[in-house]
Amino acid sequence: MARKKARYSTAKEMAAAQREISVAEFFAKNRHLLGFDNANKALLTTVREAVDNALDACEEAGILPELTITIDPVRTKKKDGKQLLLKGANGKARKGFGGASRLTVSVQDNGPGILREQIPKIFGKLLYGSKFHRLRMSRGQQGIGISAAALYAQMTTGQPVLITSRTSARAKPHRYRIGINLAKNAPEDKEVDVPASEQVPQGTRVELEIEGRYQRHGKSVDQYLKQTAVANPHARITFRDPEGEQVVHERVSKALPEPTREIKPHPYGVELGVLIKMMRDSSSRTVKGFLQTDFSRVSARIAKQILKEAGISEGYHPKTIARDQADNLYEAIQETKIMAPPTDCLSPIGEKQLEKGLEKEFDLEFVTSATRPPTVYRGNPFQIEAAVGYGGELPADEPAQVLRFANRVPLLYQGGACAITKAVAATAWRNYKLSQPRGSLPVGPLVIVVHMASVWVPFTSEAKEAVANYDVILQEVRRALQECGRRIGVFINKRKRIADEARKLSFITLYLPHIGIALQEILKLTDKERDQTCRKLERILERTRKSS
Amino acid sequence: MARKKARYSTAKEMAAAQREISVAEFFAKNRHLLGFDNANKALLTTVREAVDNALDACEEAGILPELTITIDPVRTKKKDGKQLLLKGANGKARKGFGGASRLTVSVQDNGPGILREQIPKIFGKLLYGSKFHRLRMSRGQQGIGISAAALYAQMTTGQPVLITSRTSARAKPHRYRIGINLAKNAPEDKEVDVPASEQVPQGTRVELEIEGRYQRHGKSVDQYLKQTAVANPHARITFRDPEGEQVVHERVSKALPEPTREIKPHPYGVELGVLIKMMRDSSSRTVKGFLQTDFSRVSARIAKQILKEAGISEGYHPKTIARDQADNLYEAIQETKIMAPPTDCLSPIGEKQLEKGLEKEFDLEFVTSATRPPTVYRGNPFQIEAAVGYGGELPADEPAQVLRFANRVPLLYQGGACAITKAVAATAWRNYKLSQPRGSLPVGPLVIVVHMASVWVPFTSEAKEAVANYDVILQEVRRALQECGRRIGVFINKRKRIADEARKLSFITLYLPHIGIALQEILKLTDKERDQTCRKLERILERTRKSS
Amino acid sequence: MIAKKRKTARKKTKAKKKKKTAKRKGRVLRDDLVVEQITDVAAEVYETIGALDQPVLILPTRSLSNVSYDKKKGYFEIGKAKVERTLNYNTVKTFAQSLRFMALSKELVEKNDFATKRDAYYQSKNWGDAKFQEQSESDTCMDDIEAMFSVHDVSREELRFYPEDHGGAVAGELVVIDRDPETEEEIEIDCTRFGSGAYTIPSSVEHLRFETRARFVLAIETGGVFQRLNYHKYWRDAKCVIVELGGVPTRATRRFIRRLADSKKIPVYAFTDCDPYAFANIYRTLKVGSGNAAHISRFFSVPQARFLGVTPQDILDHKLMDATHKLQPTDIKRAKDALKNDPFFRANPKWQRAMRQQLKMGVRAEQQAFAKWDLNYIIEKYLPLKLKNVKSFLP
Amino acid sequence: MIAKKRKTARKKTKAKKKKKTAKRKGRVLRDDLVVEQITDVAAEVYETIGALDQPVLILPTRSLSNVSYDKKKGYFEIGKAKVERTLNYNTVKTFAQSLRFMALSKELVEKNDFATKRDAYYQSKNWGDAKFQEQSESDTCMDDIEAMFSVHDVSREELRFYPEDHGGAVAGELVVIDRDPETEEEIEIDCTRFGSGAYTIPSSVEHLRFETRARFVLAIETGGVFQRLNYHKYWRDAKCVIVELGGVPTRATRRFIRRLADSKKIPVYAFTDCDPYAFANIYRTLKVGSGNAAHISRFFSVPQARFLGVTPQDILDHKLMDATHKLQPTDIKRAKDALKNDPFFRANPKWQRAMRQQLKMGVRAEQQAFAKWDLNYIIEKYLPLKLKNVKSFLP
Repeated sequence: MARKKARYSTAKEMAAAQREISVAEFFAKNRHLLGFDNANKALLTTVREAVDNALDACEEAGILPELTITIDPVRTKKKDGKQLLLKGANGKARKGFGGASRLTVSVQDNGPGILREQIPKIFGKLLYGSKFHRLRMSRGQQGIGISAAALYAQMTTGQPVLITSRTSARAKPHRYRIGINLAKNAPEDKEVDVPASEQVPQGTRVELEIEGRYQRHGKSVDQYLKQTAVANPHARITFRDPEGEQVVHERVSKALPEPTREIKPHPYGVELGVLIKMMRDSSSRTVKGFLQTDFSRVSARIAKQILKEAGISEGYHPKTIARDQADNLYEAIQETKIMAPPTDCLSPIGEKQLEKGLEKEFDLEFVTSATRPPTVYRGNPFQIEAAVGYGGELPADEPAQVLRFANRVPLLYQGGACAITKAVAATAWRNYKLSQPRGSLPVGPLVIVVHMASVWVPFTSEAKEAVANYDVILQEVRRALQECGRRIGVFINKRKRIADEARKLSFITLYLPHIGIALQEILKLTDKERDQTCRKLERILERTRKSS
Repeated sequence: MARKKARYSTAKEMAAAQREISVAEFFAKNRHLLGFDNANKALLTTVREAVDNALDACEEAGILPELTITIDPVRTKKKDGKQLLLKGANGKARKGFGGASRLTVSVQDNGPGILREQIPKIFGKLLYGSKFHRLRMSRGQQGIGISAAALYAQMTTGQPVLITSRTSARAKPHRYRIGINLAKNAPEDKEVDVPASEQVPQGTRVELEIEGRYQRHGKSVDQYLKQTAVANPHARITFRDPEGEQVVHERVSKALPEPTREIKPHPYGVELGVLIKMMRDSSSRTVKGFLQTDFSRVSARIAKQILKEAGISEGYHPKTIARDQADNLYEAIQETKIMAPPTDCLSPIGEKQLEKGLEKEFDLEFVTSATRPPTVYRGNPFQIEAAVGYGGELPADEPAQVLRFANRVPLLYQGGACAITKAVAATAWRNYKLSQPRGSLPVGPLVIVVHMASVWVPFTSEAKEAVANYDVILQEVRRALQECGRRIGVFINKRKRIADEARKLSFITLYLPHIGIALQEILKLTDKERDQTCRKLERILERTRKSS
Repeated sequence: MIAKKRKTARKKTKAKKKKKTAKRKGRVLRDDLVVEQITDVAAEVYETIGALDQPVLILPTRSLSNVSYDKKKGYFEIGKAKVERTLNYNTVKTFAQSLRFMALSKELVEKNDFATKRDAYYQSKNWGDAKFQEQSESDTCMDDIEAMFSVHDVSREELRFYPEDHGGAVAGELVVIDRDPETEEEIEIDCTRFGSGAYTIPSSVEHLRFETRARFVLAIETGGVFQRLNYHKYWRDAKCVIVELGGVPTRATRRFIRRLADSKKIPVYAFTDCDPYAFANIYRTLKVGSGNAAHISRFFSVPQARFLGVTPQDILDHKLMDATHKLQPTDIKRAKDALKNDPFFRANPKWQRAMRQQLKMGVRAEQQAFAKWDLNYIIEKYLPLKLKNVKSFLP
Repeated sequence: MIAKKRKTARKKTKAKKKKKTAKRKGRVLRDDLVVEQITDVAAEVYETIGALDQPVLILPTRSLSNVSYDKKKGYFEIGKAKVERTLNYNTVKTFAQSLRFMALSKELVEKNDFATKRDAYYQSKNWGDAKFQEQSESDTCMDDIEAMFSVHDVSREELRFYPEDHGGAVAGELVVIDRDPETEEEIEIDCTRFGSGAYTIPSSVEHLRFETRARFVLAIETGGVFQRLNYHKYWRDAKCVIVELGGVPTRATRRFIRRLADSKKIPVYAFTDCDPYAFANIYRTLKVGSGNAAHISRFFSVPQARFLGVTPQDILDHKLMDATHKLQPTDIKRAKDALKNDPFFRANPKWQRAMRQQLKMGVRAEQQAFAKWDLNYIIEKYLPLKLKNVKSFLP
C-alpha cells in the first residue's frame, strides 16, 4: 500500500480547522493535571474531592460532620454469565489496566443536601461551583474537583456517578445518574428512584465506579483520613476499606469551625492588569468610591491618600483612567500603608483544637502550637498555624514527620516541592536544642503540623499537592515554627535540667565513697576517719548544689 | 468596631451561590499551571508559545521558517512627563514586582499568516485552536499557550497584545489590539492600521508587554533558542536580547519536516469510557463498521476477529451496545493482534538531520543517532529518536548533558521528573564502556539528545516541562539509547584498540632489552649473545601479535 | 624447573628435575642451590628463545581457591593449580621485571647481601622504562617470584629479599646462636640477660641456632603482657621462652618460633586477647599461615602451636564479664566469615564451639582484663591454672 | 604543692613548698620522693575537706595555647596557665578517679611493680560505679595526673604507669647496664653482640646506665635502613650507636636516647625520610616534644638532636628526582601547617627554607631511595659524605 503524501496547508485551510475546545475535553486529555496520574493517586483524589465537599457543606450549614467512606471491589458478570470478582484489592491485574482494579467509592455525609435542580450541574459540569468567585476560605476552591472525579470515572469504567441527596428528613430524597457530555461540558443526567432501604434522614451520598488501586499506609486513603481527623477534630469519620476492615476516627470536639465571611480583595498585591479590569467593571462613579467600595480596608482617608500620591483627581470616573494613570495608581497603592485584611474570611483550626487533634492521633510528651496573625499574599489573606509534638513513641533518630494542611485538607504528595516543607527545613531548629543536618528537616522525636488557611491557597498544580513558594508564606510558616520551637526548646531544657539534678544527687552515693577509699589508702586513715570525710564531703557538695 | 458574626447557610442559599466559571478566570487565578510561575519562567514561556506557533505555521504551509525574536525593556512616561526607562534588564526593581521588569516581547515569522477574522479568537480566547481535536504531531497541542501568554500580559501590565498578520504579499496586512474578557473567555479586540514602514511581505508578528526577567544562560530564552536550533536545523532564528546583543542561528538544512497527516485513534490503549463515548458518537450503523471506520489499522478481518472474541454480533448498532458488552469488546481489543498505528501522523527529525543539528552546536569526535519505529501509548502513536555525541570539548568527568525535546520543542525545566531523564539514567551505559554511578546519568564527554514525537505528548503539567512516566515511553527511549550506546561502545573500543596497538609496539623498544640484560647478568652471556636474544624475542613477539 | 618452552619442553623438564633433586642432597650450602635454581630458570628461558619459541614462567596460583588445610601437616597448603605466564605483549613488562629481580637476587646471594622489599623497589628505578611506578607493583612481582621458587623449597629470605621490619621481642630461657655476617664467627645471645629490655628477632632467622632447656614457648599478643611477664621473670619460674607477637606476627617472628620449636622439639602456646581478630587473624596466621600467602605457609607457620587463651570460657571462669567490650559488627562479621569460609576453623569443631560461644556471649575481652582482679593475676593465677591442663587447650 | 583549699590555702602552700624542695635534695631514692608527693596532695585534700572547704586539684593547662618553644632550652615548654579542678557535682567523678589512680600509683611504687595504661584501665573495673567505661577516659585521667606531677619533676614512669609498648631496636658501640628488678644485681648488655638481631629498649628506662665510646647516636626512621646498617656493622666503622625510631618514636625510645646522650655527652643525629611527616612529626617530636604533651617534653625530648637527612637538597645533590613521589595534599597541608603554626619551625629559618624548598619541588623521598644507585650507597657514600660536615645539619 503506497503511502499517500500529506500536503501543506494554506492560511485559509488552517482557519477552517480552528475550533473551540471544551474544558471537559481539555481535562479529559489532561487528567494528570487534576491528580489522576495513576491508579493509586486517582483513588485518593476521588475520595478527597468527595470528603472535602462533604466537610465544607456540613460546616457551612452548621452541622457537626459525620462521614462514612467505603471502598468496595466491583463484581461483574463475565461472558459466560458467572458472577466474578473483577479485580479485588488483591486480585490479579487485567491486561491493559496497569495493575489497577475496578472499585466503587462511596462517600455519605449528614450535611444539608443539595437542591434537586443543582445536582446535575455540580457533578456533571467542570468549572461550576459556589467557591471560585468568592474570597472566603473553604476546602474546595475551584469548582472542578468532584466533577473531574466523575469525568475520570466515566472515562475509565464508562459508568455515570450516582448521587443521592436529601435536604432534610421532611424533604424527599433525590437520586441521579450523571454522565458528562465532553464536547458541551454539560451533564447528561437521569433521575432514578431511591429504594426506601437506602434512605437517610439528611445528607448527600456520592458513588463512583473508577479504575483505582488501594494500598494501605503511605500516601493513601487511610493516611489521608487519619490526617484529616487531626485537622478536623470536630468530625466523625468512618472508613471501610476494600477488605472490609473498618476504622472510626471519633470526634474529640464539638466546636464547629467559625463560619467564614466573604471579603473584598485587599489592595496590596493586586496586579496592574487586575486593577485595570476592576476599574472597568466597577459600578462606582468616582475612582475614590471605587477604591473604598471594591477593596477591603480602604477608608475615605486611605483612598484620598492613595489618589494624592498617584496624582489622580478623586472625582474621575474609574472607567476613564488611562493606563499610565493606572500605573501610577498601582504604585501609589504599594507605597501607602494599609491595614491588614479582615480576618473573618478565615477560620483557623485554633491552637487548642490543633493540639487536641494531634494528641488524639499521636502519643506525645509535649505539644505546643502557634497561630500567626492573618496576612496577605497577592491580595489574598492567609493565616498560618503550626503545632509541634515531641517525644513519646516517635523515633528519636529519624527526620521529623511533617503533616501539611491547606484549608484543613492534608497534603500527601510532592512534599519536597512544598513551601511548608521548605520552611520547616529553613527553620534553625538547632536553636531549640534539636539536631538538624544542614538544610534538612530536624531529626528527633518530632511531629510537625503546619496549616495554611487562606481564601485562595496557591497550589503548585491543580492536583492540590504542594503550596507554592511565596516568600511571605515561607516567612509566616517559619515564624510560627519558631514560636513553637522556642517552647519546645524550653521544654527540652527543662527536662534536661531535671535529669541533671537527679544525676547530681546520685553522685553522692556513687562517687563520694571512692574519694574516701583513695584517701584512706594513701593516707592510711582509719575507717572512722574515712567515713567522716565522706560525710563532710556530702555537706560540702550539698552546699554547692544549693548555691549554684 | 464590633465584628459581625458570619452565619451558617442552608442548601437553598448554597444553591443560589452556584455559578459557572469561565476557563479564562480559572487560568487567570492558576497561571502557574501554564508556566507563568515567576518572572524568569513567564518570559521563557511567552517566547516559547509564540515561537512554537510560528514554526508550526511555517511548516504546515511548507515554508522554510525564518524567525526574529526581540526582547526590549519598556520605556514609559513618568508622572512628571519625562521619558523613563522603567526597568531595563539591569534596572533596579520596583517595589511589588519581585525583581521583574516590564519587557516587550516580539516574535516575527515568515509564515502563512492568519485570516483576519480568526486573529481575535486565536489570541483572545483560551481553549481555541486547530490542534486539540486532531491526532497529528505539532508543537502546540492544547490551543491554550499563546492566549495564556496574552492573558498573562494583560494581568501584569494591563496591555492588550498586538498582532500583525499578512497572508501574502498581495494581501492587505491586518493589525489588532486584543484583550481578553475574563468572565466570557472572549476577545475584546480593536483593529488598528499598520504603518507602511512596518509592513512585511508575509507572516505574523506577535508583540506582548509583560512583567518578566531576562537572564542570560541557564534555563532561559537564549538556551531555549539554541536547543531549538539543534532540533530544527531547517530554521533560521535571529534573537536580539534586551541589551541589544544579537545571535543568529543559521539554517544548515533546507529539508522541511515531512508534513504530517491526521489519523484516527488506534484501538490499543483507548479506555473503556472513551470506547463507550465513541460508540455513542459514531455515525456507523453496525459495530463492525464502527470499528473499521473510527479506528486506524482495523480491517474487516480484524474487526470480525475482535467481535468474535467479544461475543458480539457484527450487525449490532453501536449505540445499542450495553456496558457489559462494551467491557467484553474492550478486553477483546486488548487480546487481538493489531498492526502498529500509521506513521505519517508523525514527523521525526530524522537521524541525519539530528546529527547535523547536534554537530552544528557542539564540537564532537563522534555522533550517532537512532530512530525507533513508531509505537503507541494510550492510543496515541509516538516515536522516539535519540542521538549521542561523544568527545571533543565536552568535560570528561561530568555527568552527560541531556537535551530533551518533545515535538521538536526543547524542554528546559523539571529534568528530574521527566521520563527522558529517567530513561537515560536507567540505561546501562557501563555496557558501552562508559562510567555511570548507580542510578544516575552516565559520566563522560557526552551530550545525549532525546526527541519524542507524538500526536499528543503527555506532559506532567500544562507548563509543558517534562514528559510523564509511561512505561512504554521509558522503554522506547531506553531502546533508542541502547542502539546509540552500542555504537558509542564500538567507537570507544576501537579507539582503545588503536591505542593498545601503539602501546604494544612500543613494548619492543621499552622492555625487551631488559630481558636481555637480566639473562646476561644471570647467565653471564656475552654482549653478542644478549643482542641476539633480543632480536629473536622481537621476532617471537611480532609473530604473536599478528596471530592474535 | 620453572621455565619451559611453550609446548615441547614439558617431559624433558620433569626428567631433569629428578636428577637435580638427587644431586642436591649432598650439598651443604643453601646459597649455591639458590643460585643454581635461578640460573636454571634463566637458562630455560634463554634456550626457549633460542628455539624461537615463546618462553613461559610457571607459578602456583595464589588465591584462596587454591589453598587446602591438611590437619596432619598442620598448615595451609597451596594446591596444584598453576599459572603459566607465556611471554607476549601483555606480559612482556612483568616478564622483564621478574627476570631482573631474579638477576638481583643472584647478585645479592653472591655478594652475601640482602635487599628489603622497599630497597628492591628503589633498585628498579635504575631500570629505565622497566622500572616500577609504585611499590605495590614491585611487591606483587616479588610475591610471584617467591611463589615460583617456593615450589622448590627456596624461601624469599633465601633469595635475599628480607621483610622491611624485624621480628618481635624475645626473653627467657634461651641462648640464640647467631654468626657475624663477615667473619662467620659465632655469637651467643643469652635471652635471660636483658634485664627489663629484650632481644629483637632479626628480619631473617634462617641462619640462627638455639640452645635452650625451656619447656615451652609462650607467644604473647600484646606488649603490655610481655612486659609484665618479663619484668617479673615469669620465664624463669615457668622455664619457658616468651615471645611478643605484637598483633599478627611478622614473617620473622613466625619463622623464629617455628625453627626454635622444630629444632628443640618444644611446644608453643599462644596467649592472645579473646576476640575474633585474635583467633582468626593472629592465632590462625601463626599456626597455619594465611590464605593469600599459602605458598609460604610451610615455612612461616607454626603447626605445633596450641591456644592457651584467652578463651570465651575463660571470661566466664574468671568472672571477667564486667571487664569486656561488646562485639562490634566487624567482629561478628569476622567470626562468621571464619566459621563459614576458613578451612582451619571448618576442620576444628572445638574452635567452632568456642567461636559460637563468643558470638552468643556477644563480648570480647583483652588479655589485660585480668588486671581487674590484680595486676599479677595472670602470673599468679591464670597461667599456672591453665598450664596444669595443657590437653584442654584449643587446637 | 598541688592541692589546696579553695581560697585560704594559697600563701601557706607556697611557703611549705620551698621548705620541702630543700629537704628533698638530700634524698637518694626517687621512689620515696614520689610517694611523698602523692601523700602531700592527698593530705591537702583531706585537710581541706576537714575544714569543710571545697578541695581543689591544680594542673597545668594542656593545650597548644599554653606551649612555648625556647630555642635555648631546646624543647617545647608548658606555660604557666593552670586549671583548677574544684570538687563539685560536675567534677566529683573524675576527682574520685584521679585520687584512686594516685592511690594505685603509691601502691605500685611500694610494691616495686608497674601498670600499663591498659592495666590501669582494667584495675578501675574493680571500682564499682567509679570505674571507667572506656580506656580513652582512663587515659585522659592519667594524662591529667601526669601533668599534675610533672610540675614537680615526677614522670609518669616514676609514678609506675608504663606505656603499653617497649621502645625501638638498638645496636652498636654501647653497653647498657640494667638491674634485676628483684635482686638489684647489675646486668651488662653489650649491644655489639647481637649478630643480626638487636636489643629492644624496655618501656621504662629510668633505671638504665650506659657505657660507651661511641662518637654519636644515629636515630633512624625505618626498620629497613636500621637492618642494613646493622647487618653491615656500620656502627663499628662509624663508632656509633644506631637506634631504630620506627615512625614517631615512642616515649621509651625518646627517653632512652635523651638519657644516653645526656649522660655520655654525645651528639644525636636523626636520619629520616624526606617528607613533611618525617620533619614535622618524627623529628620535631624527637627533638622538642609534641604540642599536646608539652608538660612532659622536658623528659621526653632530645634537644641535642640535629637533622642529618634526608633533606630536600639531598634529593637534588644525590640525583634522586626519579625515585621520588609526588607530595599528596595531606603532605602539603602538613608542611604549611608546620610553617604557620609550629613554634619549632617558626623559630628556625633554616627549617623554613628547607620545607619551602620541598613544597616548591613538590616531591618527597624515602630513606631507601638511595638504593636506586646501590643498596649500600648510604653506607659507602651518603653517610660518610654527610658526616664530614656536621655543622651543615639542619637544627
